[in-house]
Amino acid sequence: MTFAVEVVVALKPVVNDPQGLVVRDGLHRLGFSGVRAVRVGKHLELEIEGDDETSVRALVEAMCEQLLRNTVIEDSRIGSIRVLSDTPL
Amino acid sequence: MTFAVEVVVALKPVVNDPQGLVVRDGLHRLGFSGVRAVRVGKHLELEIEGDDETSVRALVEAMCEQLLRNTVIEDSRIGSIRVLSDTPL
Amino acid sequence: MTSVQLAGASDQDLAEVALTRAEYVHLVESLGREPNRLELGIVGALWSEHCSYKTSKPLLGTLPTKGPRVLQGPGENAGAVDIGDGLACVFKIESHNHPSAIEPYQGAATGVGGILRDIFTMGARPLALLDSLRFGPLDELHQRHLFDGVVAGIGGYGNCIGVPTVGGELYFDESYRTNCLVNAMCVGIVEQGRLTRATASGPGNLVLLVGADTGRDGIHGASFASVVLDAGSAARRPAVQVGNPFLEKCLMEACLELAGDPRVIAMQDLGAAGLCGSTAELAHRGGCGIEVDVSRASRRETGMTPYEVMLSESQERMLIVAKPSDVPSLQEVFERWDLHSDVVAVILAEERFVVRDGADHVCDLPLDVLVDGAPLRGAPGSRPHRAAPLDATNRRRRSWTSEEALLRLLGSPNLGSRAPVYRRYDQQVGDATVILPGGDAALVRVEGTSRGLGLATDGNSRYAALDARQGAMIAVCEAARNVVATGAKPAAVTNCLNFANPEHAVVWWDLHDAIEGIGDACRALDIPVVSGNVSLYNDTGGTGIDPTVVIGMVGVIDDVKGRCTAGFRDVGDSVALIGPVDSELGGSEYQRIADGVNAGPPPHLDIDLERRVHGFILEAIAAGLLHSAHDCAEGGIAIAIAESCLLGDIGARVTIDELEQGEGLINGEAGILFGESQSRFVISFAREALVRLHELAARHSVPFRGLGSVGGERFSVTGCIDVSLADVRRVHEGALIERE
Amino acid sequence: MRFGIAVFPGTWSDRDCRHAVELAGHETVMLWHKDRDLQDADCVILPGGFAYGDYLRAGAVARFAPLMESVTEFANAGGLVWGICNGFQILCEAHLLPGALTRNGSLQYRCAPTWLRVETVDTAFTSGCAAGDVLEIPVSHGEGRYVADEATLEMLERDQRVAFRYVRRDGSGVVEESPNGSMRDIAGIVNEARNVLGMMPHPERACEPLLGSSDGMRLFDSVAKSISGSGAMPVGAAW
Ligand SMILES: Nc1ncnc2c1ncn2[C@@H]1O[C@H](COP(=O)(O)OP(=O)(O)O)[C@@H](O)[C@H]1O
Ligand SMILES: [Mg+2]
Repeated sequence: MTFAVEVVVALKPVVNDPQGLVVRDGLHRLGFSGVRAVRVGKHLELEIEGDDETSVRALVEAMCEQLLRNTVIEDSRIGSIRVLSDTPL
Repeated sequence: MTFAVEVVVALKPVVNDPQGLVVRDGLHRLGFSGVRAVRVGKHLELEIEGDDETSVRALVEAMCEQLLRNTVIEDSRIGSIRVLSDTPL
Repeated sequence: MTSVQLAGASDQDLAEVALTRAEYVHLVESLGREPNRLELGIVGALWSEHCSYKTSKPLLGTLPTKGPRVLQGPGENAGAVDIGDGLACVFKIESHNHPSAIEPYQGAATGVGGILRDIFTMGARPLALLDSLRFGPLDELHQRHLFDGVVAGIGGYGNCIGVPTVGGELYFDESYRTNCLVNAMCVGIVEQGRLTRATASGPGNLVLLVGADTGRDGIHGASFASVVLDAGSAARRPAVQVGNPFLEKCLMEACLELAGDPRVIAMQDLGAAGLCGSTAELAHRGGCGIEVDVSRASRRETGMTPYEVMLSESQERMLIVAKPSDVPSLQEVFERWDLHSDVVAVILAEERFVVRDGADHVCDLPLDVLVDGAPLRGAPGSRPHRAAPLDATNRRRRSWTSEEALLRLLGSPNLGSRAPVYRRYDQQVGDATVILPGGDAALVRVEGTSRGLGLATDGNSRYAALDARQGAMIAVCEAARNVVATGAKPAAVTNCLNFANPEHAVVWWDLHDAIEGIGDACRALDIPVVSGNVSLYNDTGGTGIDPTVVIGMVGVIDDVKGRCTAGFRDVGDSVALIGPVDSELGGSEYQRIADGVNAGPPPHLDIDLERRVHGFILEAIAAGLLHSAHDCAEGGIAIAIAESCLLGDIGARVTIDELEQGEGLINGEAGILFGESQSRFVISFAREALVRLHELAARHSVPFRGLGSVGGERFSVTGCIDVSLADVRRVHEGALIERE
Repeated sequence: MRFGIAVFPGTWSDRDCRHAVELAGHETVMLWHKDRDLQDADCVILPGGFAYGDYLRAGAVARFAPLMESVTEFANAGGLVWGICNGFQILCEAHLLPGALTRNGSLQYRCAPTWLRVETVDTAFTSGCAAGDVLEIPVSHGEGRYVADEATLEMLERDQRVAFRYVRRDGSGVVEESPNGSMRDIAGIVNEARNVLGMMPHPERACEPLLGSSDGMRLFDSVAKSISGSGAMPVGAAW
């Protein structure tokens, strides 16, 4: 089966996020004064072959540790996992 | 009240995504051969003052159109909206 | 003092702040009391090797730092020399090895950010950056990861802030497998009248903290860089700093606007040990004291302790000392650049270092104890006996033809084209880069004058591994040679000393010898040392790096139009070798790839001949006699000629028969073609110039030997090499490219 | 003749552009992003750099600077606006030019000489060139891959709004040697009224033989000629 898996990779809370600061200030300049803080991270959408959700989740967790996140400054979490098709693409 | 709002910004499907290809090939090299495709987008986490979810959602939608996405090549969608605190930070 | 006193610090306490028991005892004696926790942490940071130079200071004192051009020697954020037209050239090199080993991109990026601040803190507009990088073997996945990350990080910061990276150097060697080296050099220009110092004065004057908010970045960074990386390094990872080149660009423009402004009494960047290190240095240089109120510093995070605020190494921050009456108008300048600033400290009359958290006094230390009080460290043991250098002859593992050897060398990571690196760097912003990377030194013109600066970094550690003193001397000479090849006369140097754990006698004595070597070479060539940096404890898991002396050289050419480049130019030009002929292979790249060893004495160096050769080349270029000049470095004559062909995109036909007539050429053809004898240049010139060049060579008494001529699309050495330039180029350009 | 040069926080080609314009013998005035006054500039240059760090997207935040309001009015009134590198990115973000500039195909920053074939001389910026001329002008960017939908690309081609294309030194197609993977090797385009040019390469870096090329000067000269020719003051006069 083919699964669509969402992964969010974000800077650890203690880590400085220059992008977030600029976006926040940009939004303030546009008049969105209620914006307190912005953090900018990555959103990955993966299409993977697998047998079931559990095994796919395990696979993606391994991918996060090995490649998708920079373990030094980033955390990652798996979002939705959806079945795309029952037959390989 | 303060809300935490997730926004996902991703390249439109028609726009090709070299970063996604590199990540996919990287995963293949690591032996994750079941990976069919990868798309890399942005994940923003905003902290916003607002009265209720509806008004906050409307605000963030406006932010997406004006700044957070490039309407020519990117789509955006609002993810979870959580209440952080009932009093301003 | 409301803060807790320590009833004697535990070993655990001391380990946390990287102080030895002996240092702690010395501290208590000098204070006449126990420090409290905050004081202990502050002392730990400022007494770290990184900030206190407790090991290297006694040795650095022997370096020649004076000269007619010197406006500012070691002791300030950077050195400065007079380059004429009332201008000063401000420059320094600095290491960011440990952070880059933990996170290559951010480590390298913040290294660039740090050295840039050292330059514009002095009021100088950064004109150019150079780097000096060392990694383990490139065919290993992790090394490739470090290499890519570091190169991306240097470009990421320099490109964004708009300062060109015009040169540098790069080596791969087993010795760096667990300790990569990332050194960055910055060169700036300022009108001498606007040269700004980091020397506080005037009790009652206020200190502005400008730029980034303070967060929990790099807490312990200073002591971190002063201890050996170990398994626990991973645990200290939250210390990793993320740079913000955009913020630094704004900070730089604002500071440059204020350079030489009478309202600015002193400017000091925040580097090692953050607010703590910078405020202490600032006051100590001025012979006054300082009182910091941590509650006034804007935070990026909530709940930070005074300790965290004082030691935070958040990037892109600057201190400005000014009269209270001038503060508001200065803050306006920063606001124009959307920069936030807080008054965080006041200058005191007595030399005390006081920290308050609002009304609460949390630290009160004598400044001299804090800044100068660290017990200096001498030799950890007597000079270890070094086995006489291995004889490098007759250990040939491979028997390649000279042609095979040429192509293998050109295609090796240490000799291959650097284009895959420097094309990721903006080399041109500023409209000043007259000679781009790829040849010898870069040449950058000085706006508003006809002058140019020749810039190079060099430091072959294979030689230093065999003989630290000789290696250091050669590093100075090679850097000078690269600058001379452009027609610029060496003016001054900066240096970065990268060594392993100096608590081992071998390492300490190598450091000692290397500094001697730098001093001797600089005295002989009459080039003062005006700045530098020391990085010790590059010693993960007991495997230390080879002694790595990186020399940053700045030379001056009065008219850039008279410059010379390294590529052959015209068909029919003659090619000649300036300098000695030998066949020594000790420490050579040929030996590395052919024999798989680093053995024998390093190349012989006749420093007086070196000096004469520089004289000859500079005069020949000034007289317009040369069409190209390229120094012979790694890979020897053969590689030098091949490079001149590639750079000029034209072939050459040479013969070495004349060279082979020499005495005792033990390594024969290979030694002559690929040996790395010093003090040599390959030059090309129009036939008509031959006579005058002969006279000139005789006058400077430097050896001059005809080699052949320029032309065609092949590189050939009679009887041993005949390859098409296209093949040479393909191999050379592929050397750093990842093979799938 | 007066060139206005925009300065955003993070702009770094401003000084190079001033240098080039002054070399060409014209007046320059720096235009601060917080101001609205274009100070009677005959041509406004949006120079290269990383305005606001180019965080989020190159040019995304700069587009909202007060100065850009005046620049937009000026452009709509027919004033000459020249976006170079970051300036091109800003013009696309501001919808003064179609399409977008995305991360280089190589995912790497690229600073290198490139060769541009002049595709149209029917603009104030290229009128001094001949169609097919090949100019040597360096690039220096990480996000220069021009993308647009088919319809837009077709329109650009049909209306001859592609100003420059990356080619080999000899004028032939670059194919895999493209510095950034732009669609149809597009290096620069103009708006429908042909008074707004966006280009990724840096002509201001190619105005002196000493720096390797002076082909960029031909563009500055073209602008100067067409302005003095049309005595374009009226447009500026509106301000
Ligand atoms: N190897 C060296 N040779 C000469 N001067 C040095 C050397 N190492 C450090 N210095 C000088 O000591 C001072 C402190 O160095 P450093 O701590 O690296 O400066 P910073 O605090 O700006 O990072 C500087 O003036 C520097 O030039
Ligand atoms: Mg400093």
